[in-house]
Amino acid sequence: MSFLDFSRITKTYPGVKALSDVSFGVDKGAVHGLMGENGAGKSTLIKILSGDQHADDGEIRIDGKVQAYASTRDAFDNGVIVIHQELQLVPELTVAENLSLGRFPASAGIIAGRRMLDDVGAKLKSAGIDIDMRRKVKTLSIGERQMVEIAKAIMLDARVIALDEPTSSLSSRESEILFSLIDRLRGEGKVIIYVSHRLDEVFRLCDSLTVLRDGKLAAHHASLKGVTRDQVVAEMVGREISDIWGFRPRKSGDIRLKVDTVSGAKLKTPASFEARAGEIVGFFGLIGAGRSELMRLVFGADHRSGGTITVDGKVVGATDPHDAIRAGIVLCSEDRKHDGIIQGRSIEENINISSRRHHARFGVLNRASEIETAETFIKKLKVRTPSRKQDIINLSGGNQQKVILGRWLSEQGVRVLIVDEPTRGIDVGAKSEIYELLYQLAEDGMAIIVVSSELPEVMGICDRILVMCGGRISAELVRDQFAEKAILAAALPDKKTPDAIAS
Amino acid sequence: MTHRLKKLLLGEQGLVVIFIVAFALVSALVPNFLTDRNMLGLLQSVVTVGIVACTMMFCLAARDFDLSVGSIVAFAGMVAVMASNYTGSILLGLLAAIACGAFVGFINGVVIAKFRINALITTLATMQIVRGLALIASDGRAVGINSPDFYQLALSKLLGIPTPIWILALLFGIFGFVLNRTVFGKNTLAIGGNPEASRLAGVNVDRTRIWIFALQGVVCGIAGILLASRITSGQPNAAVGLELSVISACVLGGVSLAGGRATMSGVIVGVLIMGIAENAMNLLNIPAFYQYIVRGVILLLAVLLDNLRSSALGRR
Amino acid sequence: MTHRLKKLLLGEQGLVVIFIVAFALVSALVPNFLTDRNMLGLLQSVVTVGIVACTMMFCLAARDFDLSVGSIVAFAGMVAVMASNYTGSILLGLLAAIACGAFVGFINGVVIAKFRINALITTLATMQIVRGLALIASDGRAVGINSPDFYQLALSKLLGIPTPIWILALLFGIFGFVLNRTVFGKNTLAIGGNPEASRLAGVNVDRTRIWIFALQGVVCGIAGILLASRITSGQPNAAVGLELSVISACVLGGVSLAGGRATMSGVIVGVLIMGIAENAMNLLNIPAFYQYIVRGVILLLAVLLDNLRSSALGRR
Amino acid sequence: QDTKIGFIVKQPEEPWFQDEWKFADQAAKEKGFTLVKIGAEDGEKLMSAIDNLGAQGAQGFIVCTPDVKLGPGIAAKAAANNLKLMTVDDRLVGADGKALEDVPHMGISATKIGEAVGQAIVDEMKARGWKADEVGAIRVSYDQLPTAVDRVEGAISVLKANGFKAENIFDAPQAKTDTEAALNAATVVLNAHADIKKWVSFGLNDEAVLGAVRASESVGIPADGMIGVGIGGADSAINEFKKPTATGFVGTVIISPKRHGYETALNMYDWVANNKEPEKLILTSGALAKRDDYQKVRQGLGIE
Ligand SMILES: Nc1ncnc2c1ncn2[C@@H]1O[C@H](COP(=O)(O)OP(=O)(O)OP(=O)(O)O)[C@@H](O)[C@H]1O
Ligand SMILES: Nc1ncnc2c1ncn2[C@@H]1O[C@H](COP(=O)(O)OP(=O)(O)OP(=O)(O)O)[C@@H](O)[C@H]1O
Ligand SMILES: [Mg+2]
Ligand SMILES: [Mg+2]
Repeated sequence: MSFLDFSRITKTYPGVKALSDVSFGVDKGAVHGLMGENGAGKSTLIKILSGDQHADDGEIRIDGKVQAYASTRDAFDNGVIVIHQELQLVPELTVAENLSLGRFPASAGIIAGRRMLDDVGAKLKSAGIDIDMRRKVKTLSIGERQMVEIAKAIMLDARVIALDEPTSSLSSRESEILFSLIDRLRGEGKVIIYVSHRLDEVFRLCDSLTVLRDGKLAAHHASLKGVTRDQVVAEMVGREISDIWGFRPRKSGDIRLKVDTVSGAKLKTPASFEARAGEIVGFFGLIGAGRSELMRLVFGADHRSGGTITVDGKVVGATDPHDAIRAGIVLCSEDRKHDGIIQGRSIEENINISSRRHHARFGVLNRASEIETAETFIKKLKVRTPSRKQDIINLSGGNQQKVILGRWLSEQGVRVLIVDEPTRGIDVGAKSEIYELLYQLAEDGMAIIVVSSELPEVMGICDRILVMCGGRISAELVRDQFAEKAILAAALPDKKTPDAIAS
Repeated sequence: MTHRLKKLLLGEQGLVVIFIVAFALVSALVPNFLTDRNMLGLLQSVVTVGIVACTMMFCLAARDFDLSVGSIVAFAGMVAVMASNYTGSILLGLLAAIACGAFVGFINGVVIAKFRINALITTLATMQIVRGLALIASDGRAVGINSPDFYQLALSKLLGIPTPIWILALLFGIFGFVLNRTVFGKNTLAIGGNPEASRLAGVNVDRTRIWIFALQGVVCGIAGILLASRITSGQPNAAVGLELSVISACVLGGVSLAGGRATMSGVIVGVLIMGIAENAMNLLNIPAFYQYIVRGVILLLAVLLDNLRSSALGRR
Repeated sequence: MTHRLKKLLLGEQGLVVIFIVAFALVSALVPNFLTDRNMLGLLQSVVTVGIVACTMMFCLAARDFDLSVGSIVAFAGMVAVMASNYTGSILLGLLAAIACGAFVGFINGVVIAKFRINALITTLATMQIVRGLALIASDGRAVGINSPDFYQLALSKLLGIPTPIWILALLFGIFGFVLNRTVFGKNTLAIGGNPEASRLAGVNVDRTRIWIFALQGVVCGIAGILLASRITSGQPNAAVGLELSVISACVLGGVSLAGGRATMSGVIVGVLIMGIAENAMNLLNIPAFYQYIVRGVILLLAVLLDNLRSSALGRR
Repeated sequence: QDTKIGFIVKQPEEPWFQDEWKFADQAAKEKGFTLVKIGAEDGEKLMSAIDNLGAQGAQGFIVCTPDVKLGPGIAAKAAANNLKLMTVDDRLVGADGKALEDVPHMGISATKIGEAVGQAIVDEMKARGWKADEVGAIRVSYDQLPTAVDRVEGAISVLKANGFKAENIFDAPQAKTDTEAALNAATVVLNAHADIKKWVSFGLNDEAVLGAVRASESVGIPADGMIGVGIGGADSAINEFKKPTATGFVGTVIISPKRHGYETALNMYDWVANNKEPEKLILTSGALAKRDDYQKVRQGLGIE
């Protein structure tokens, strides 16, 4: 018997069998990978481990003892810490308060503020996380928030730590911090469950691996020796994927989008770039490089304090996203929880929200075409759901991301498609299909901008890469100049050797 | 059999089913309840609340709040009467009332959407200002209607059913359609679900919110006209506290104050539950002070039942 | 110089600075405003709203809502008087009143937190039920106080300042401390800011919410006692509509209805702005109907100013 | 020093109090003193209002209190602020429930008005030849307000004395004091007793009775099947008399805001300025006004 044992775990949601009869074990001092397609049941398993959800059947044992948690609190008290896929932070509280929430150092109910800061400061320092702990979380970027979330793992002395896609919005530099943290925890004899869609990471970090498919155990590798990536992909997706990027050269046409010395409150240095019809332009940079800020300015999501934007030679006076959309610019934002999904509404509505104006007559919906659009994209993007009427909040993280992508892919008259971290949390199988869709759109003459923190991704699918650093565009490379070192060098603010960071 | 029943109860329309059962119970237990006359009286008594609830549903669904409805209803009623008296034309009076309602609603909307002032405070302010205007315009007194034709708005009947009830039914129909089958309705729900995401999805959030408040104003204007016709005068003190009744009817009908969730059938049920409670209490001759308690308990029971239903749904 | 001024205005305490400027203006322009007597009168007039606002702040900060405060204040006042009269001991009367307040608040909390019933509906229901109880207990009439000592609660002075004002100041201090420096306060803000995250972080959300409502009940009990002492009787109709004044004072003071944001200084300013507006209007002898309009405009101006301030802050 | 007198009323929006204020203003103009008008809907506002008057340097005030039990509190507050005190409409009582005899008062007893209403209804029934046991009575009630209870109970006592049976008197509790609420409540009563064809109604004020009359119209009871008698005689009642055809709203007991407003203000002025203490108790009376004589009645009361 292993230190941590899942046995016969089964969980059903209305219309969905999320997990059925899943059993496996993990040893002390091991990092155990958990992989599977979107909606395979990974997060559900983690939530059951954390006491947030309750299994319909089966049990979890730690050190031979059956664990039965009434709440997440019980789980902590039993030494189980979970970093959830969706960020769980309180925006109005500071970093230190967020990290102490639920266990403030206090006497007689009065918080010992000094002690809290000392504790948190020490922990952050030892983990190598460099964030001002007095800042309110609402002022942090997504990436920084993710680091705060990760810091929760070390705040308590845990026996079992589960991380659900912790790197999905981290760039390689921050990921490295996480990896060394995990190595340290492994050395301390903790059990670590690591959920990710990034094969590289899993092979670099994990000692053993479990693959879930459709809620069932598809494979269990007690050791990764001799296991190949293709094998794991096949176990996950049920088929071989030869080349995930599937890049094919295209001819690019005239200049579609021209961004000229655009600046805003959060992007002081004016930025200029252009994108041609049929071209896929990548934006790479580290967290806080300002890529998302720049794209939000182009889309009119934030107030632009200077500069002009032209689409096909016509100046776009976009001050609001709906103007930009009418001018043919769309942006699929990086923060899917805050800026993407519309909670409480169905998948169908989430897909159609923008494109429905093309089908409606005098403001009255065209139901038939809405249903068709929804069904088409659910199928195309392989959204795992019992029905298009399902509330989007009930979908797995990756499936939510697919629905949001579907929203923008279904929009008509798009000339410039900007996708910010488009494949965040999306499984390998679906990734290659999304890339294929992007190629098709580009071939149809769209200009596509891909913002990504995953270097292989930008290198794999883009015709040209712009690197940002410290709020300015620091380098531009065309496809035959692509080289990891050069790109990373341009992305790094200080002139450290890029080898130390390359993955 | 039990399976189908369960499905029905736990489905979308479960609230309606519960309501029908409760209605049957009241009919059986309360003497004189299920008579034609009482039914018409009951429906007439919910006309004001029902009409205003149509648009309050939109307002709440978009995560907004409107406290000014009672004042607008009173003000519009005053305007209808005074303008009719002044111009000698009832039609002009009605138009003036609706225009005034729309104007106040529009101002609410602009202040809330454009200046980003909290909806509670804004509408609390317009609630006071508009009530003040109504009082000033009439010097605090009821204004009589010159032309008896004005009464006919409320008294006239079609197929034996008074006009106000038809209007209420019509508005229920229209706004039910608008909510579910139009871009406006869907945008409203989306804004309530996640305002920022809706904005980034190209919804013109400000314009939609302004429209919602303006529509609310129009609908309050209609309610004010019918009320004035019904009480045959414009009264500056009418409809005090209406906002709370309307909001509770909506929430009772499953509209979420956190936005993004609303159904017309739910709101209709909410409005009717409140009306039936009042009606049955009076039929049963429950003393005034005890009515407070009964009213409170019914409110609680109604939501509790619905909660039990939907948590059973979750656990199914 | 201008830089420091800007920093002050745009800082955390900007609302307070605006308030001080407004206060100076009113003092200069309104005759008899800045006299000792009037200041004391002004402070006494905000005692009820101010006391209840202390806990309403917590309630709103935790994304909840409490409409039952007015009824609880009236009920607690009745209980204080009736129990004092019955037992002959003022102390027992006071304890009974606070216990009743706490009990009602506790019930509110349990229903809302455990049965997951919407706070608006729950407190609307208890608002009615408790008001009904107060009316039934007294047969709708005010109950006089037997022992004149009871009046002393409100009439007695310390250093020339009436006791109720001291109590108000004390509660402001206590709850300001509780909000910022205790686990309870931080948990409240966390629950309002992100309930899901708080739950997952192991905060006992249900228990915290129940505590908030129970505390609200206790505080309403205190307010009810002081009110009864001030008006020298227990009145079942007292404090009608208090909830709206309290909630507006809080919102005016920057408490977010969406939860997660509250400061004690803001709430104090909100309470005082409302009190000063009423006071100055009466001093200026503004006619009753125009008072409505002025009240509305002041509300709007106050939030508008604060919004301008914070949007300037955003663009800084 | 200028003379400054306060006039505090419990429901500033009500036409009745507006009129009192209007006539008090008239006195202020004639005598050249300042009148400060403040509305105070509940005990707390009232106490603040008195403080406020003290702060402004007023010498005395007249009050129509939201609750008569506030008596000792008001008296104490007035003394603390060194203000002379008079009451109007409602007389203050002490903790023991007895009237505070020391405070000068002008008013009319709620029960007396109610009895006048009852008498008017009985007279009209006689004129129409109705028999007591074929008639239903709608008691539009608002029991939260003690004055309202006293008024309707006054009317009921007269009805009963004239052969009305208790079981023919039906309660229509209004949730609020506006016409719509009365209308909804009365509709229920009418529909529950569809067999009764002749109705009388009475309530707290004109608005309440108007609601009952409107209800009778909406269920198809003709004007000669309804006798409604209101209290107050403000515009909502007068509008009814101005209608081209007679309605079931037969009459209203007008109480004179002129005496209550003008005279009290004058008396207070004399007290403050000339140290002439007013009479301790002045009771006024109501006058029944009907469709054909309301103008005359109003003139008689000095309000036209
Ligand atoms: N609350 C819920 N209600 C209904 N269905 C749910 C709910 N939560 C999860 N599901 C469903 O359960 C299945 C498993 O979801 P889960 O979140 O565990 O997937 P996952 O493996 O983490 O996927 P991803 O890689 O996209 O994060 C999905 O089909 C999802 O739609
Ligand atoms: N609301 C905010 N208030 C203050 N600073 C912010 C805010 N949001 C972001 N920033 C800061 O602005 C900088 C740019 O962030 P941005 O999100 O644009 O970076 P990015 O290049 O998109 O990187 P990533 O998305 O990977 O974090 C960061 O340093 C971030 O801390
Ligand atoms: Mg997941
Ligand atoms: Mg980014």
